Amino acid sequence: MNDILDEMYRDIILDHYRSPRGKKLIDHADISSTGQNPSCGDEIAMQVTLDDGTVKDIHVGCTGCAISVASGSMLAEFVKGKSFEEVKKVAEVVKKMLKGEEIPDSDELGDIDALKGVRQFPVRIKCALLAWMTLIEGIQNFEKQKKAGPETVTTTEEDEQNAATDQ
Amino acid sequence: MNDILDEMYRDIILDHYRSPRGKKLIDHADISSTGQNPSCGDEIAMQVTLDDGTVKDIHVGCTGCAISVASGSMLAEFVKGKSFEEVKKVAEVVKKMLKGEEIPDSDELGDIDALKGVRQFPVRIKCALLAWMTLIEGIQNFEKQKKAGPETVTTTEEDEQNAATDQ
Amino acid sequence: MSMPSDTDRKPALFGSGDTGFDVNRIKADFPILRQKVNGHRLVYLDSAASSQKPQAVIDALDRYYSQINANIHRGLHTLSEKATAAYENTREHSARFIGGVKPEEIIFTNGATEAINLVASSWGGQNIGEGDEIVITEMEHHANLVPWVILAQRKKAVVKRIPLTPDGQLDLTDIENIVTPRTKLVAVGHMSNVLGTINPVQRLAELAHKNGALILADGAQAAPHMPVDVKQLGVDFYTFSAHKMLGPTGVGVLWARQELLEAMPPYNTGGEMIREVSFETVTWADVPHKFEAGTPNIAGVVAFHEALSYLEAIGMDKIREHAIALTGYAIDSLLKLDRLEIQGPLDPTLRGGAISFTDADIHPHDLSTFLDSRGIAIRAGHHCAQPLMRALGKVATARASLYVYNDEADIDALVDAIKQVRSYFGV
Amino acid sequence: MSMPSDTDRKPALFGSGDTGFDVNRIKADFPILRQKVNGHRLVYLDSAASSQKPQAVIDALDRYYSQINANIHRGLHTLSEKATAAYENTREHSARFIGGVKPEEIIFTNGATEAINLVASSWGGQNIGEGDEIVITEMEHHANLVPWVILAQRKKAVVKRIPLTPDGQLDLTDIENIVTPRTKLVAVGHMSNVLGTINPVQRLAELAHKNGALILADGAQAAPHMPVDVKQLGVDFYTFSAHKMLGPTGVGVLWARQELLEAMPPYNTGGEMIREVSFETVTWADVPHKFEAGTPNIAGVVAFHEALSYLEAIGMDKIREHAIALTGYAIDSLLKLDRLEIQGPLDPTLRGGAISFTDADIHPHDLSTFLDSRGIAIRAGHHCAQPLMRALGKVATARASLYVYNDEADIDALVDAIKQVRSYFGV
Ligand SMILES: Cc1ncc(COP(=O)(O)O)c(C=O)c1O
Ligand SMILES: Cc1ncc(COP(=O)(O)O)c(C=O)c1O
Ligand code: FES
Ligand code: FES
Repeated sequence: MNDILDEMYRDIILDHYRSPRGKKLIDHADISSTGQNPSCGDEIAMQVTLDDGTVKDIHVGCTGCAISVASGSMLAEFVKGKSFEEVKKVAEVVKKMLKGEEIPDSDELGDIDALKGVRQFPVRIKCALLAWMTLIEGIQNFEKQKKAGPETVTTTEEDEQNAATDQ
Repeated sequence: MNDILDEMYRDIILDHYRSPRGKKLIDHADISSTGQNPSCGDEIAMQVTLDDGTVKDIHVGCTGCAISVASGSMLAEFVKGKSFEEVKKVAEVVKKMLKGEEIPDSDELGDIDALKGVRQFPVRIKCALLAWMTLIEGIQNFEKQKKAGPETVTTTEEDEQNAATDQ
Repeated sequence: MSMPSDTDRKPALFGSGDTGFDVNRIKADFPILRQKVNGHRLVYLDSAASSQKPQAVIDALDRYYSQINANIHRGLHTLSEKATAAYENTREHSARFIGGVKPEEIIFTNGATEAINLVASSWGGQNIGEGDEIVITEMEHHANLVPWVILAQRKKAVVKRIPLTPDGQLDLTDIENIVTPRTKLVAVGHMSNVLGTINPVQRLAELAHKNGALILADGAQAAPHMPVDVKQLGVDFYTFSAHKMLGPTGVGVLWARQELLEAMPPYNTGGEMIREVSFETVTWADVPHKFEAGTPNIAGVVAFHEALSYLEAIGMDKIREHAIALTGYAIDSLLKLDRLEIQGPLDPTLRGGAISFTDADIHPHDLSTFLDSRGIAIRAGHHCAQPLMRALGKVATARASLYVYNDEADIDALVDAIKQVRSYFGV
Repeated sequence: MSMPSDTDRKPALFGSGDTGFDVNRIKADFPILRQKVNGHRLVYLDSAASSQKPQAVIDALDRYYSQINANIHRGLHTLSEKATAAYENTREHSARFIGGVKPEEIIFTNGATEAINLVASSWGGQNIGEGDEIVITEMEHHANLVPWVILAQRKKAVVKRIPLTPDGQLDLTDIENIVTPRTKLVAVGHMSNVLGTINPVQRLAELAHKNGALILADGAQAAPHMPVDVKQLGVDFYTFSAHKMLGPTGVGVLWARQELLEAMPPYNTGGEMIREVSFETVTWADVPHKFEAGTPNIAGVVAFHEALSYLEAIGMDKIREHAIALTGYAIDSLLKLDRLEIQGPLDPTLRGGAISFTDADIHPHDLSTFLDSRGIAIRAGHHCAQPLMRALGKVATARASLYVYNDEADIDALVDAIKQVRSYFGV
């Protein structure tokens, strides 16, 4: 009877929601990024420390719904030790997955694959994307800045996220 | 089958339409007044000569539909020899008749009574009123002017007519 | 040229001589309520967003398109005259519905939002200048907020706000310093779509007028749920939407005093609203036509008449009584739940049936998704009232909103489901 | 969350494997055509004012209100999601219908009139300045005339017009002196509602762009009657109304290029079109939502999808062929009558099926009243084109306008009745 509901709120999702990874604050941040889901106003903030071009540690603080919290938690778990390229690639995969597009091979996604059920709930897709888009924006700003010169940039608007789901 | 149609285009109406009274131009005008039916753009122009407070002669030039032409013709026939008060009274009666209100006694109306059928055709009520409202406006302007001083006023808008039928 | 029949169908609640408020009979008039959603009986608690429609309204649309449809006003053929008569009939009906105003004072728009925009652009454009003050409240819907903020920006005017008491009513302590001779307009929601609060419009109208200002009341939530008499309220502008009161989507009403309407420039321009046009100049038609450019939502307006008839057949007084009783029951039931907080006044006589609440543990969006899986439709979010949310210190609330077809069983279903939600999420 | 079914009802003309244009089968899909008017079969020749609706569209409204109805976009419950999906589905369909543009470029308004007003106020407010020139034509409908005249007054800009040839086409002899580098916008009807003329929009678009101007085409009459590809036309704005193309009243479409829409300020403001609001500042949502403040005509938009499907099932090419054939037949038949004059081009390949004519002896309003008594619905008047009437030297014309459900029998009925009219009036 509640197949669709259980499809979205899978056990893996609820587990991440109840005990979100990446909760621990970190004292130094190479990247800081905040994002807001414009459709509900919920917010996420993250700090990332880097180690030779890969993510060393991450803190994710999310005040949103179960999906956004779970997605942020999965992100925290996943990205540690990954390069920017790997992070960007998986963010693209998450986006595609949520749009209902064919995705290449979901084995390496691990828990993240459980976000699939969200695509049945169009208004919640932004929830699942929030963390990913915020991190990508943080990375992109970091990269721009590295070219331009040092100074931390924080962002608040998720235009790409809008573009991805606002149709 | 065409009862309603024949109710509006009665023989009396069609007779006035085919041979409108008051067609003859007059060379001197105490009152000149023009009116336009805003719902169709048709126009009427009239000149009136007076004789001791009563209408002596009238010219009515109407470029409208059968109803407006017939109504103008009936007006031309009716008003000769009438005082301003009599003219205003019958104009009020015509207005009431076309709104479908009870009217006191229609005997003295003569041909004008035939305009009754128009009330079944709401959009044509303004046609039947056009001549009457234009004359009344002419008389009112004449009266105002007599109080104020001499100079001919012509009018082009039929606000009272609008107010009467624009609901 | 007869009008579309409209008296041959009475709401079922009067079916067998009973004059009481029998919700089951009313429910039977709303076909959508017969359906199952996610395997459950649909419990529709989102009427503040948009109400459901009785069969009489649905049939009126069908009848209009199957028997009458034509463009209005300038037609000289039977269908066009019938359509015009039916359209104008709703104008007269709307005028009666809000207390017996002149039909010419009723302007049809495509919604309450457009009605307020019309006033802001047309009246505001002409009457608001630099330094003038527009007073709104902290609980306004964006529809009665954004147009004024934008107008103020454009005119270098100032938007002032009446703050709230802790229980979500207007805090009028300092009102004499808010509404002052600098005030040009007070724009206030008659009933809040978030808090349910019924605002003291009459008192604010007196205060506005004492200061030489005008007052607009946004009746989008009040007109569906309580008797409204705009003259008694003493307002200058009143606006509402058909779709929230059993009528079709795409129909709104602006009422304003005739002198105001006559002095205001048109909003949209085009066909059916002019007297004369050249390439250089335009003269306008009389009100109400001056404000209804182009082909309006004829079918929607025509069918709205049936919605008004349906509401009147129940009786707006009875509708208000039902709202008070059911809102009281809902608030009592919800407050029995642990860790649940209701925004807005708790006394049902001070408010309508839009009940916002937050659960300490469950995000409103998760709650509403869960409830939906049980067939229960509520809304979650900022309810187009971001400044109010900020004042409440919430990002979002859940909102259950009631109407004539809701009963205690619907509330019980809501409360039961909320009881289950914590165990579902395991928090 | 499935969409409302829309493929299970094909227009009857395809009922039995026949792919020809069978008007009798089409007629059968339009319930209103079954009725008698004044004792006669209804001959509806007023589609340029508003078209009739096929059963599929009427059913779609019923289905929407009986099974789906809820407010859109912010809902988290099943009905709201279904309503949103159905609403957005029509956006996509509209985008396909005019040549495959981006769905985000489709803005729903309450009619073509509002669509043009939106452009005049939003784009025009931002881009038209003192001395700038707006070029329109002598044949424009007031909807594509008054907003520009008013904008020009407000901005001290100039409205210039393209004159007409004696047979009612645009006279482009002097066009290089009319569209010049001072031109900021060309606003032209794609097809005239009085003359039927199809204007050379593509050529004007090239000319406008060559001069650095933009071009808006008013497609209110063209979109219902011929294939339209806005990219091929090369226009910047395109507007039309659902009610003239088998759809419900209260729905209009503005298409514009995304860059333009993104740069334009909103028109109406309120709910559902903001990103963030405080009492001082507002940031807008992305297009198309920025332009759709408040609750739109959801049911109307949803049902419009069925109208588009119906037109496509016939085929817009076939509809155009039918129009050419039937317009040719009508013009030939009317010209056989004495003392009758047709306005506009006589070659049916140059025009649509709105046929204006005048009888030397009978006033158009008397004519239309008489025809109505025979069940024949035509329109008489200035057709919201007063400047054109002045150019034609007429106060009013009679207009018979054709659509997919009209056939030669309808034309024959018209011509027969006109033959009787003189003897009825005894002139
Ligand atoms: C208080 C209030 N005002 C205005 C509106 C706007 O109404 P609409 O969206 O029908 O234009 C709403 C609708 O939610 C409302 O609740
Ligand atoms: C050419 C033209 N443009 C614009 C319009 C305005 O359309 P609407 O009244 O649906 O807004 C019409 C309708 O008559 C028209 O014929
Ligand atoms: S509802 Fe806000 S992030 Fe999910
Ligand atoms: S139609 Fe113009 S006066 Fe009758």
